[in-house]
Amino acid sequence: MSEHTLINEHPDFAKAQVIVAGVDVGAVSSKSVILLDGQPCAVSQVKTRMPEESASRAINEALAKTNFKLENIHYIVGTGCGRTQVPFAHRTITEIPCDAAGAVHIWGPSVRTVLDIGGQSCRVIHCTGKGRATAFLWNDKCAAGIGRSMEVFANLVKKEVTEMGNIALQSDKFPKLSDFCSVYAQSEFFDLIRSKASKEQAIAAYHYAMAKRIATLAARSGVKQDFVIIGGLARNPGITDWVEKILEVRRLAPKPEWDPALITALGAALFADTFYRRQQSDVSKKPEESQCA
Amino acid sequence: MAYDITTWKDFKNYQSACYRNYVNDSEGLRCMGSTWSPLAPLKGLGDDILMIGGEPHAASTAGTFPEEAREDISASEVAGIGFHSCSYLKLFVGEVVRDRIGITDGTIKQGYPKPNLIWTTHLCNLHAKWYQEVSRRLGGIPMYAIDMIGGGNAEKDPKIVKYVCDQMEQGIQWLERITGRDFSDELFIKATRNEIKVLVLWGNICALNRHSPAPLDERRLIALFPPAMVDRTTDECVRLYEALLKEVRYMVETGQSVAPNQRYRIVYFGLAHTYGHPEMARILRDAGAEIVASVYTFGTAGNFKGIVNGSWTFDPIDPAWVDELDLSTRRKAITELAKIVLGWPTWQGVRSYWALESMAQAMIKEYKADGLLLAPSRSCETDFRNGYVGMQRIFKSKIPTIEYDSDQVDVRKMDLPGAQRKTELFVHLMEAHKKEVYDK
Amino acid sequence: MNIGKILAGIDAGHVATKAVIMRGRELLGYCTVPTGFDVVDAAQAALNSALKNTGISGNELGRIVATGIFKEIIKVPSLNVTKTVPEYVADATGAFFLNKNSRTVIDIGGNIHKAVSYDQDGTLLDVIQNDKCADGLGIFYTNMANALGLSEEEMSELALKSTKNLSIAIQCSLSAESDAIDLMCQGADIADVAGAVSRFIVERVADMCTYMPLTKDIVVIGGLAKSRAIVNHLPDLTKKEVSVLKLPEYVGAIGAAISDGGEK
Amino acid sequence: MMNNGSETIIERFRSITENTHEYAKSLQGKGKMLAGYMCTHVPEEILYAAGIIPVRVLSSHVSQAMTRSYIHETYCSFSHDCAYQGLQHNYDYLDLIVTSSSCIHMAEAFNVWVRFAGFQHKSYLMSFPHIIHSKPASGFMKESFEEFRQFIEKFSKKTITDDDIERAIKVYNHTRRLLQQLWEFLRRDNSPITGPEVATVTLASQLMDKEEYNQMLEQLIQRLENNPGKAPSGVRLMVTGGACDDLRIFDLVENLNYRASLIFIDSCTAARYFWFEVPEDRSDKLEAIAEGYISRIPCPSKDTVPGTGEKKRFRFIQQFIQDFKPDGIVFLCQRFCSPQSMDIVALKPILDKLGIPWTELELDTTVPVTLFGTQLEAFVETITGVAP
Repeated sequence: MSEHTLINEHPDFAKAQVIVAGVDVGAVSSKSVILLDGQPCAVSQVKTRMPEESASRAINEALAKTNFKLENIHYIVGTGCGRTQVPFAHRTITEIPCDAAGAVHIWGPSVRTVLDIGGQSCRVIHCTGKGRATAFLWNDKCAAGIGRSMEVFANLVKKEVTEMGNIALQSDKFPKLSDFCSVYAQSEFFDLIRSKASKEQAIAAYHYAMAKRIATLAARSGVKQDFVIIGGLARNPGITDWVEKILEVRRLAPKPEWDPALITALGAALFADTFYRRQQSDVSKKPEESQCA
Repeated sequence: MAYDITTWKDFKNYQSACYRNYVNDSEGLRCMGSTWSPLAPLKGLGDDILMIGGEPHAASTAGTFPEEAREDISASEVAGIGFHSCSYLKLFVGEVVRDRIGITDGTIKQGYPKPNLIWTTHLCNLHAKWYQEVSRRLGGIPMYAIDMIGGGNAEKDPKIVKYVCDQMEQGIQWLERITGRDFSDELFIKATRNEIKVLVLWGNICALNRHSPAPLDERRLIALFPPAMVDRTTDECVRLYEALLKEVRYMVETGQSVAPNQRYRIVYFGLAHTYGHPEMARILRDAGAEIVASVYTFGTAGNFKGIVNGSWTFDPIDPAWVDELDLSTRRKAITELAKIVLGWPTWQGVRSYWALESMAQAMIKEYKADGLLLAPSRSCETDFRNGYVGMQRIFKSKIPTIEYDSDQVDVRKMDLPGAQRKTELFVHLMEAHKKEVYDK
Repeated sequence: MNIGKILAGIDAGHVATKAVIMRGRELLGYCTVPTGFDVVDAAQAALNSALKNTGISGNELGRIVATGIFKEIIKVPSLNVTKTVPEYVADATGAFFLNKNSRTVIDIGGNIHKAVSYDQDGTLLDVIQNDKCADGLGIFYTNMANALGLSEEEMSELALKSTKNLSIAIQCSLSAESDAIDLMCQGADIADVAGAVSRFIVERVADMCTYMPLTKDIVVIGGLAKSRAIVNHLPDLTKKEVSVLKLPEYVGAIGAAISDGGEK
Repeated sequence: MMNNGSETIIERFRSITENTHEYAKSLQGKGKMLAGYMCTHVPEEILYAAGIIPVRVLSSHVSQAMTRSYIHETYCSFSHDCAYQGLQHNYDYLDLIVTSSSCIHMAEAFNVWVRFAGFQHKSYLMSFPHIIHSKPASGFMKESFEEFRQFIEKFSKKTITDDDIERAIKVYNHTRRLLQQLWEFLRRDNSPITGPEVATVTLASQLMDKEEYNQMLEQLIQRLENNPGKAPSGVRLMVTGGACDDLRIFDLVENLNYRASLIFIDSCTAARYFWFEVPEDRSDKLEAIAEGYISRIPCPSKDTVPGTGEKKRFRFIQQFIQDFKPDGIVFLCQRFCSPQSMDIVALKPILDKLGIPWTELELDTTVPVTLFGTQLEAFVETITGVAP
């Protein structure tokens, strides 16, 4: 991943006014983003095991790329399904506002719809140009775990996820698998092998099915432009291309310097930044301001 | 040597003509609603009634345009219909959402022809809600749904018959109000007699499958019952089925069948899941196994004696009985119509497992079945899903029985790999069972 | 049967391809390889490595019998598979061969699970197979082990240490997975999550079994039979003693191998 | 903490909802006959008139696969769970099990009890119209109630006089009025009782002997009236959807990271159960009961006005929105409950017009605390509009 390209090589945290971090403990991977006065200075991404331990691993890995320590960070916001298990977080915000904030920060105020395809959940967020989430749609139970199911599938066909994604693009004529549920799709995939379909076809078929399921959710909540795709699966061209084709909507081009899986963590960091500054000004004004949104 | 039904083209044409008229006819009263409704009342409004049903239309669309069907279903999911809702409904609503309609003659028309009214029924949790949704999407089409309460021995329960009659009576007044037309009892009574006649005739045709070899197989039954579903109120429809009955009788006399190779006779409980069934049928046919009785094709457009002193029978009703029926007044006609419609086997099973079991027992016995094939339809709210799981439990020890997941028209919910595995196993079990029987 | 004859059985399953080499009743060699996409290669590889340990060369092989979901695909000249048998027949034959007292075999595989009952001669009586929602239990098990960062063995051992009965949704492996993740995010103990995962699988299998009378002795085979957690839970729900056959994942292949040559 | 015993009464109610079997058996100990019912369309008054205590069969929230080979996969978890309890013989103490032909899912749970759990000879299935807003329907209901009455008379070996029924009607109406009073508290911005507590008390009403219940509820309401009330409600959430007897979910709403309150629940385990009255002092008691049950908030599976196809339930919901002023609506829909999801489709545009945001939670046996918590918090965040 190109996650180092964005990092300012010599972060001078001593001079920094505001050091904040966002930690996104997802079902499959945990990510963290550290901001120095609003500038990204270190990011990390680790596999999620047990949430609490993964959160620590994530932040430590990011800190390892800096010359400062956890206690130097002024404010940390935890997000993701494991957010309540982040012991060092000052506050938690759910994925939804973080997705919106992060996406708008990176792609600019024209973003109206964010599609986040993670390991466990898949969600569509509508937002304002200021990065405020106005509405969202969470995947229904049958569409859960698409991200992870892609990994499982990759193991079954003994391929790398991204490599697989590229193979998926090599065929546009293929039998349709059940785009209703990944368990069904998986069983029907085995049936493709049995009917001696080509590897390219079978892989394309599976990707199409998953993309179709995701696209149905997105379309259900209505896709307003500009449209962006984030989350781990945004790295899989086999998925993103089909989602765009099915929705008949082009997404804004991905930013090479930003791994789409980190956007939620970035959003959390942006929240941390705001909360810390607000806290400072509140302290200077009246103390004991409640932290209620 | 497999026999070819000579009249089958006429059936196809009749069905297509009905849909074509609904889609293309410029004047005339467009009526939408479940064909599981008493249709004759609509005919009381005049001889320019154009009808489009729910299930048969959805089913035949799925049969004619598999890809369209997929798109329709996904369109209604995008439109917000629940992922687990009835797939007939989804396909039907999907066409409305996409504002296009495909019919059995292979044509697809842009611009969904708006109905003037919806005349339908309610029985499962969803049936009327399906049309509520269509009505809403088309800007509020007036709709009247008749509660077909159902339940085991409905047509012989005076309380239920009265209830349905009263609803029909009110419904007729509603029809007059909503269309501003006068209701002609003469037309209504004529249509009623036809409707009852067709249902009885189909029952007689099905009953001939008790013979060995069974003259018809499930595939032909599915191909031959649409006219009775689409519009069974016309003289032409009666003629069709009288001719068919004659032909099938001849087949029996000469010992012919559309599928002569019948080593195993199968009783089938499940909908005509348009996608999966042909695949299964192929496996079965290769093994010389044929579905000779099916509650869906028999019971959706056919009437039988039903519950006679406590247990079910698929004995046919003598067609002559229909001609002697006293339909001299509106109420009398309504009553006979209510009884016949309530008497449909497919409805008796809804909400009354014992009737469903009794039916299965009767079919297995009367049609000398070697195996029981259960295919619960994943998204169906009626007995086509719920009864069967328990039935496998009950019949497994008595007769080779398998159950596989299917769906009315939603390819994605059909368990094709599993169904194939299980069908192969089914044949294996039936063979083993036969051996056992011979040993004893 | 001909004692000298060297038989081979290949069980080309959804997830793993198993091969065995036998002389008469004696198991000479066996090997498993992941099936992946190239089913034939997998079968070939499994067979070769199975042979390797035996010192027997391919052309000494009598006949090769295939079973498993891909049995038809591996009927290629290069492999000269001479016969195929249905999975449930192979299971019954193998289980009965390895344990003459057994009357029911429960096979928990990678993608599907089934139960087969047979009489004192090993003649097939009844078979029940899982429904679509219960597909992929084996795959799910492996998947969850990875998710928890454990080997399947470790997860099984942890599951046995579980003290709390946490419940996860039972509909399918998908909903089970989301619930397991949810438990982790609530800070549940990893052992209890592992316990919930294996209990889920046992629930599904045991439920399927209620369709037919489980006649004793009951043996468990298939990849998941290697999980002690699962095998230990099974009697709680089936209310019947079960035992695991040695090398449970090979029973199908063994059944195939010996189902050749006259007797069923 | 200032409570004048209201907390203790609520605790008592809660413990009854948590120990339904113990409570029911204690009633039996007092020589009462018990009839379980699986659908709220069963006219409890008729049972009560015969001196039989109707207790609602509720789920046990046990995640199990056992019922998958009795009821189809794609049936709601509530019906699976109720069927499971039959198969586990948790309810063997019931003298009778009754249901009305309504929701097919629950009917199937009933069938499992009758076919496989040994209730063949102590069960009654009452046919109940599936379209309730029509004249013929009320006539049919009356006849069907009459048959039920005769069955109960045979069953309980005592004749049920009109006076018996009138008495039962009055007791039940009293319960309904009290419950409405209780729910009225939730209209306030600083209600002395929380939504989850109200849900608990309401659920208890479906399990208890109404006379005992009424006394307890009267006490509670008295005490609440003198209560100063709790903190401001914050974000006010209204729940609409299917049967949900899992109080953990309602507690979840009030244990978010943010101040949010549950201020209304339209479901057959909550408002839909009691939000109506049976006309009193009518000459024809059964007709009165029919009229009462027709005037309820309809169950989505029965809600079609003949002639227009209108959904009456939507009128109620809009009324409740006016009265209780929610900031957001949570669709709490049983997974696989098609009628509910069909209603949601039609309800969303109405809410959008009213400018009320909504979100959906998919109910299953287990409560995914994190997932629901996340969705609810995210919902509150979108309502309050947090942004960096």
